[in-house]
Amino acid sequence: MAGIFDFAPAIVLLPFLSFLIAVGTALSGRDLLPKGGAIPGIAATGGSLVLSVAMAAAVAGGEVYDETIYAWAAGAVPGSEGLELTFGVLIDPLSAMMLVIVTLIALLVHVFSLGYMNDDGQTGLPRYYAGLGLFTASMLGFVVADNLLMAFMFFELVGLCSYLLIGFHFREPGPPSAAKKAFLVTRFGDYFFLVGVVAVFATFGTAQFVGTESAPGFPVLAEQALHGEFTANTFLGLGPQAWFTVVGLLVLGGVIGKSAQFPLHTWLPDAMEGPTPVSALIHAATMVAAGVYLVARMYGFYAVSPTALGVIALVGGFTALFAGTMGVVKRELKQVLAYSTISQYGYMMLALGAGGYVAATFHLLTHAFFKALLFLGAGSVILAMHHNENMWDMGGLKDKMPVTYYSFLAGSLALAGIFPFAGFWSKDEILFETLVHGLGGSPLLLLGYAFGLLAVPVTAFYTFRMVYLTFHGEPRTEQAESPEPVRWNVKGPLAVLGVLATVAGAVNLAPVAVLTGAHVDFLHSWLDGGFSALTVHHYEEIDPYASAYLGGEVTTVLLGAAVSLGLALLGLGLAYRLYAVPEPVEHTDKLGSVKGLLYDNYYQDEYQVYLANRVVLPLARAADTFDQGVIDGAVNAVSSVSLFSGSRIRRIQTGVVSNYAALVTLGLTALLVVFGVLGGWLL
Amino acid sequence: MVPPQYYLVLAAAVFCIGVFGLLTRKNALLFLMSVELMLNAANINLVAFSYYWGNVTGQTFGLFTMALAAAEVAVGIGIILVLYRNFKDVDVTEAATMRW
Amino acid sequence: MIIEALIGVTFLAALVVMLAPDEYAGKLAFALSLLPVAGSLWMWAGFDAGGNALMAGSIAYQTQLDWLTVAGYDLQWFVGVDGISLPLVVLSTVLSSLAIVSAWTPIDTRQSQFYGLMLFMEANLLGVFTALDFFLWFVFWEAVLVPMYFLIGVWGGPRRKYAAIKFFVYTNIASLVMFIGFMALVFNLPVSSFGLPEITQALQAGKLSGFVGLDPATLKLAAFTAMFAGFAVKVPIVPFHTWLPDAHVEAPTPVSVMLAGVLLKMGTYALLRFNFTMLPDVATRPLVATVIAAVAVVSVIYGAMLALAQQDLKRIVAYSSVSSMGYVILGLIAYTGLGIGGATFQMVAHGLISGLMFMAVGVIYNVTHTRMVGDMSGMADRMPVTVGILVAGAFGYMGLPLMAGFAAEYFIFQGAFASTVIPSAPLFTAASMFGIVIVAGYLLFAMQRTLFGEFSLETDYEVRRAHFHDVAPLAVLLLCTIALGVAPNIFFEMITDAIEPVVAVVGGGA
Amino acid sequence: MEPALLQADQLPTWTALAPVLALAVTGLLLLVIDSIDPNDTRPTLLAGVGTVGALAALGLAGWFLSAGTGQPSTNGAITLYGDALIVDGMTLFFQALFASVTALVVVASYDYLRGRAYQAEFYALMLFAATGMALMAAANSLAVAFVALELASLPSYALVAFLKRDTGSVEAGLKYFLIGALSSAVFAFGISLVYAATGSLLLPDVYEALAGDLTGLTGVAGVGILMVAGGFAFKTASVPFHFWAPEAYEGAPAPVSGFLSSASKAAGFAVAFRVFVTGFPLEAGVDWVLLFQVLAVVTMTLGNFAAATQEEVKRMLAYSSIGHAGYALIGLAAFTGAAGGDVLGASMAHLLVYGFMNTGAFLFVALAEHWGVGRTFDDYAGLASKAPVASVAMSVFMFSLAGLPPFGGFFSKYFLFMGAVDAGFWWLAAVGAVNSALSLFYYSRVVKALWLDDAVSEFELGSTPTALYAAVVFAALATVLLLPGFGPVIETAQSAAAAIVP
Repeated sequence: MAGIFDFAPAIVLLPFLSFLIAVGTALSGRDLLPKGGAIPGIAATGGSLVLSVAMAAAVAGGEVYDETIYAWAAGAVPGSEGLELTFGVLIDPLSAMMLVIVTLIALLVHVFSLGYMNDDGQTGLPRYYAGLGLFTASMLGFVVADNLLMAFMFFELVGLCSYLLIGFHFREPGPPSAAKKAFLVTRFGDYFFLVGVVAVFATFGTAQFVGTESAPGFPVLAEQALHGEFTANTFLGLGPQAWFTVVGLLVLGGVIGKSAQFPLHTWLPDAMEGPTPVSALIHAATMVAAGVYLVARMYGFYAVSPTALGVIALVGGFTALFAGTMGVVKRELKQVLAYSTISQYGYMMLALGAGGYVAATFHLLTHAFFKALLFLGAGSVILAMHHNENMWDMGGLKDKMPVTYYSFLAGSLALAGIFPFAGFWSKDEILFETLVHGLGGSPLLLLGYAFGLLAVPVTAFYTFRMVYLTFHGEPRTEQAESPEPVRWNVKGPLAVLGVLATVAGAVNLAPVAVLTGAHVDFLHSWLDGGFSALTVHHYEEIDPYASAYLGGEVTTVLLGAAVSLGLALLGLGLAYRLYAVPEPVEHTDKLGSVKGLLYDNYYQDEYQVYLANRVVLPLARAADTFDQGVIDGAVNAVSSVSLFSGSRIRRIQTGVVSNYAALVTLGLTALLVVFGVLGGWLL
Repeated sequence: MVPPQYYLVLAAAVFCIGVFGLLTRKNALLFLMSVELMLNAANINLVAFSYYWGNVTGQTFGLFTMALAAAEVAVGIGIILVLYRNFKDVDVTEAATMRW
Repeated sequence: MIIEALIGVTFLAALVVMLAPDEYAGKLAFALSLLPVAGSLWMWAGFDAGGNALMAGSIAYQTQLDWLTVAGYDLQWFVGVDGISLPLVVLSTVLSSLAIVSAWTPIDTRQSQFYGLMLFMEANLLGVFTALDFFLWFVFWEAVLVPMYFLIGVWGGPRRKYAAIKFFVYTNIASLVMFIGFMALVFNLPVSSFGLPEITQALQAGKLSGFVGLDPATLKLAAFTAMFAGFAVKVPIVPFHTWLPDAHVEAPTPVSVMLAGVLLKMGTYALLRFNFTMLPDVATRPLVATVIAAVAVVSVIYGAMLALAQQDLKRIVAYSSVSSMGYVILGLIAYTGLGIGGATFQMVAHGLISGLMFMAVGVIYNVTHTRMVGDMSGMADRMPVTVGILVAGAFGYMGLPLMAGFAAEYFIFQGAFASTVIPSAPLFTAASMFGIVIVAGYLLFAMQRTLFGEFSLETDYEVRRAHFHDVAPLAVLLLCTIALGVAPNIFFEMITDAIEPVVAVVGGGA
Repeated sequence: MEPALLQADQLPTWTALAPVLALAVTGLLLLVIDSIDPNDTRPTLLAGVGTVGALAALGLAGWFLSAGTGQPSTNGAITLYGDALIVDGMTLFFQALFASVTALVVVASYDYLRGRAYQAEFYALMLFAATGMALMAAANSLAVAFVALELASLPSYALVAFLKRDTGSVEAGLKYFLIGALSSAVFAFGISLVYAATGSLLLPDVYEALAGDLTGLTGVAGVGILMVAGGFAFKTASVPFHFWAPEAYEGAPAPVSGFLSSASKAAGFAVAFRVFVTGFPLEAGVDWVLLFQVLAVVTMTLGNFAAATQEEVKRMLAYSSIGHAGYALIGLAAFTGAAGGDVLGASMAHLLVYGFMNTGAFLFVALAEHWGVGRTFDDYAGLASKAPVASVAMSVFMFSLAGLPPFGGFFSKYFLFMGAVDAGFWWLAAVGAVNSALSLFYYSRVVKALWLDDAVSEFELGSTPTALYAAVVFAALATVLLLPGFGPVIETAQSAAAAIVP
């Protein structure tokens, strides 16, 4: 298995190297590198992209790769079985695809940063590029991880990088706070994840995703355990099925945190405080994607647990709708995008929970392109607007920045799920899978389907509300009147992504395949390759779902597509009615009491802040009072009592010698009496 | 012959008188005398039981005790003298500058 | 003889520095402190012993000389290291050296005495970690208190005298309790010396006889309790922890570094050596194990909650040390290779990271003269490098992967989760793991308020950049932390090698 | 040739008393020197002679100890004068202790007495008291014990009241004397009762008689034993006969306080150990182990608690001295017959270390008095910056008294506690532990004052008293070196103690 795969670690190490270079530059305090360290980053991500593509090519050739490359703390306990705590690289269709996405987006973000950061005269650039480099490296490490522990470690590193980058503008009050919140909320999720990792090791003795024939990975072991072919250590008196569900849900905690699913989604809108290219990276390819990717990565484990799948589906579906409604009323460009991200990842979760492994992966792919595109486009607008993000201050930018406009429009159409843009295909497949599996005897999924379906018009509405407010109509401020021109390094990435957002749907034209019988569902076949335990058909075998159709399969396909497209157009049309006018006004008042609810994000932040400030902090203060008062008080009381009794005892020494004589006599008499009685010669 | 218990009782009585004097007198000299009484109580025992046991150990030791008592008085008088010089009194309760 | 040379040279260095003029004392002390560093590294390089020193494993660099005989027992000069003690020896020498450098800026009076006492303390610490005879060990153990008392009492903050005396008396009474417990064991064993290996092996051979009406099992329980209580103060375990924040807050930076970095480890080291190695049958009783695990969890969570309530940066780190030490206790009671191994690893890891945190806070204090969270903000603007390292250290403290703290905590969690000794081990483990969320909470809040935002400072000091010699030790510690996190096997392999017999006695798993 | 030199068949047996004689002769010699020309004080000569005499006694005792005189390695204990005196390991051990303390105090007094009258008398009294103590250690009969005790006490009274124009000194002397007289009367009466019950004053005979049938005299013997214990309690400053101690130590000249609290106390223990172990069997009327347990607990607790809240350093040391008497009493309180030699030896070793550290501490107080520094803790504030060497020494004494390493007091205290646990009296050790922690508190107050506190007012210390300094430093050195060199001490003490256990 030599060859191209031997270079796999380099994919991770190249961006890491660029991180080291940038850190060195930052430490030197001088301007050692041109472009503030961007060049090494671009070179590194470019290199990684090339390697990733080569990997993908090799995978396309039917090769896969799973090797342990570093024993972190392996075989440390002689005399017992020991746990292999290792780092390894797993290259299979899923990870190869993800590698390409991440490296591509990272490269584009690096290039875009030249325009967004360098040309804008920002300071602290080496720090910025160091963060980007480490962010990319961490995410790539996570993608290629071949076991859950390694995945967790890089997952956490991703969290660190998000902290560093969101808080990049540390001199302002907002970013550090947002960075803290992002890390803290995702850390809360990661807590469950870490318990899950520990539990997986304790249960199976391994955390490999794939493993070998003789020592398979834990998803396979879980499957075997349920068939009685393997004895897993279960805990707390639970049977294998229940225990696996518990473990699966624990790991899911990390996913919910990182992928910003309800109820741990609150950090993501705040994270918009970071520089816009960073938002693009976070939303499209790295941090948020990590959660969903993790579920896909260990899908075999979830597939054996209907309960876990159900939870995933409902959380996803609910989040999709829930986040979408909040996006409807936002005034800032990036805020709308933030809620759209949460919503879109909700779709992916819904798909995963509903047995739509391919659909979820597909949406992950298309979303990466169009969301990166939208953020970079938003970045371009923000740059042009001198960092004013309020859409109500924009308008009419269409003619002044056409490249941005058209690429942004392509992204928006994809996001809204309008045929034939990429988002249409992937979203449609998700809804289709959910529907047929729901009809096939899992009524709970129908609820998820309903959520997903309702979210479609909402998505289309807020997307085009954003487009119309930003680009159409008349300029509403002076800044919008004469926007700052942007250069090639902004337009280039936009163009690339614009194309991708338009055509990426072609990689998996599942409806077309159903309708025509042609094998145009390329992604499906792609994901059906590689390790046998990680293939689509294997997942379909073990997941608890069956399919049923309304009428026939073709009817269902057409009906589903028609309904979702119709709803999307409905939302688009409403947006057009309300906002595609020369002087649009806010229509939020029509929402009545719901308005406040939406503005305040359903009070999600409030209750979490309430928990932190009104419950946890007072509890901590109470603990402190208790500690100082009771525990330390007891310690000090011991000493005070001792000293007090000391000061009493010394009063015996009256200074009068007659008293001494009396006390001596008394003492002696007392001794005589006591010991006389004890000795039996007195009384 | 007088049974030895009687001597014990006598000695104890003398000893207790000495102790009583010690506890009730403030005058240093009377204090000293009380102590002498107590020592003599010991001497009574020693001499009596020397006779009872038929050896001279007790009597000899009695002599030692008397000699030491004398020496003690000598030192004691000396200290009482400087006491008088410093406190203008031989009241032992006067010398109570140090306490607690 | 290398250990004798190590301890002797350090004592000698202490004396020399004590007599040196104040101006040169710091530099001289640092130069001399490199000798034990070199020595300990040399020991490490040549180390090839396996097994546990107390349990018939081979002992590296051993010397055993009769010193005196008391009550028919031989008291020996008996030193040596195994996989448990060697990492701590290395930690002590390295951290001492760095702490001395970190003292150059803040210590501006009676320097020669200060550095002399630091070296004196180091020598005794080395003794604690190498002694294999009870009394020899106890001499060093208690002798550490004396320099510490002065270091806090003379060079400390406003309430230094109170803190010093509290530390002094509290830990001393704990030692006495422990002493009585241990002696009750020794006197009922057919041993002829205070050599810890001999005592351990006799205990495990079941040779303990009854004592003052107690049968051997009860006696063991009583001795275990006394020793545990004694060491618990040193560690410190809730509720015996209240001396620690006071001591930390008042102590000058380098002393805090030593206190958190090495002195606390004496307690956990002793717990491992005495309670958990000598009396595993007591520790593994379900009730005892439950109580200890519960105490560990309480230490973790309660300590973290207390840290959350603090405004003084040093106090935050101090309470978080209580929290971190709780993990060590959990790892120890797990009685698995990863649990106890992780606990030992955590001793080293926490030594490095807490040292780093205290030093970094100290560097900031040097220029701001305040440590209160509300008194400053935006320090990152003025001291970018220091703050950068502080942030890195803080993430290390939060258990960021690829730093030593994560490795240690992960080993502990993994070891404790599947422990057969702790009843309902997963619940205890999961509960203690919640500490990683709270630690992130208080560190992130504190950092946000002090390091970031617009620069402002309540005190009237001109903020200048830190000296190179202020920052260099931080960088060294950070690099060590990362190295141990990326490659924990640097120490972990030899630790687990020495742990294995302990675990084997109980029959625990990995 | 050396080991065999002092065997009983090669030297006349009376030479075994050489340490006692050396002290006695020196005392007389001092009087002779003084009588040659009473008006010329000649401090150097007097102190020199005293020191030489004490050192000679020390040397002889040490030599005998190492040569094995009176010890099992030769022919066992040497008894003299109708068995009234005995010379064995324990005798020599304590004599070495007394001689060392005497030497220290004599050297220190050279500066302390500068310019005062009656120097010759001072030194002579001190040496006579030392002679009495040395004799106490050699007592094998209750008569000798009583006489020797008085020989030690009478000069002590005079020494305490030596500063006859100082009310404190006089008051101290008076209290010491009065309680001493009372105690000696109790002691004498107790001896007479023991004699009444047993018909002998020789300890072995008493032992035998008490172990046999007492035919109705059990009560007499019991009261006698308790009263004898009272006599020793006075000498060792144990509760309830301790009342004299705080005032006597506080009021006496500091070197005398040191002398009394170390040597005199040790002498009380020397004779108490021998009398109780070899004279009174455990089952004779009084359970004296229990008695000493009660005394030990009460004494250490009272001493330490009262010391904790003192304002004056010297008085704190006085109370702490009571506390240490409580520790040393563990030697008897944890005595369990055959194996009791270990704890007894630990107690002896503790007294030896205590001799150095406690004397040293009082000599530091003497130094402070010499400089005219006040008496309270506050007055000592910041002294370290002016007299660092002496302050280091004082810190050594304090930590050693508190039982911290690396000082001699560490081993001696812990071996005592260990002995208590060994004997099964773990609670005794526990009480000791509580007290020990408390003692750390008040001892460290001195250290705190010296090093941590800033001087309240500026003042000059004046001259450096060389001899006093030398004595303090020497005591500190001995205290430090007694940790690594504790082996010979504890081994000698324990084998000596084991030898007297019947």
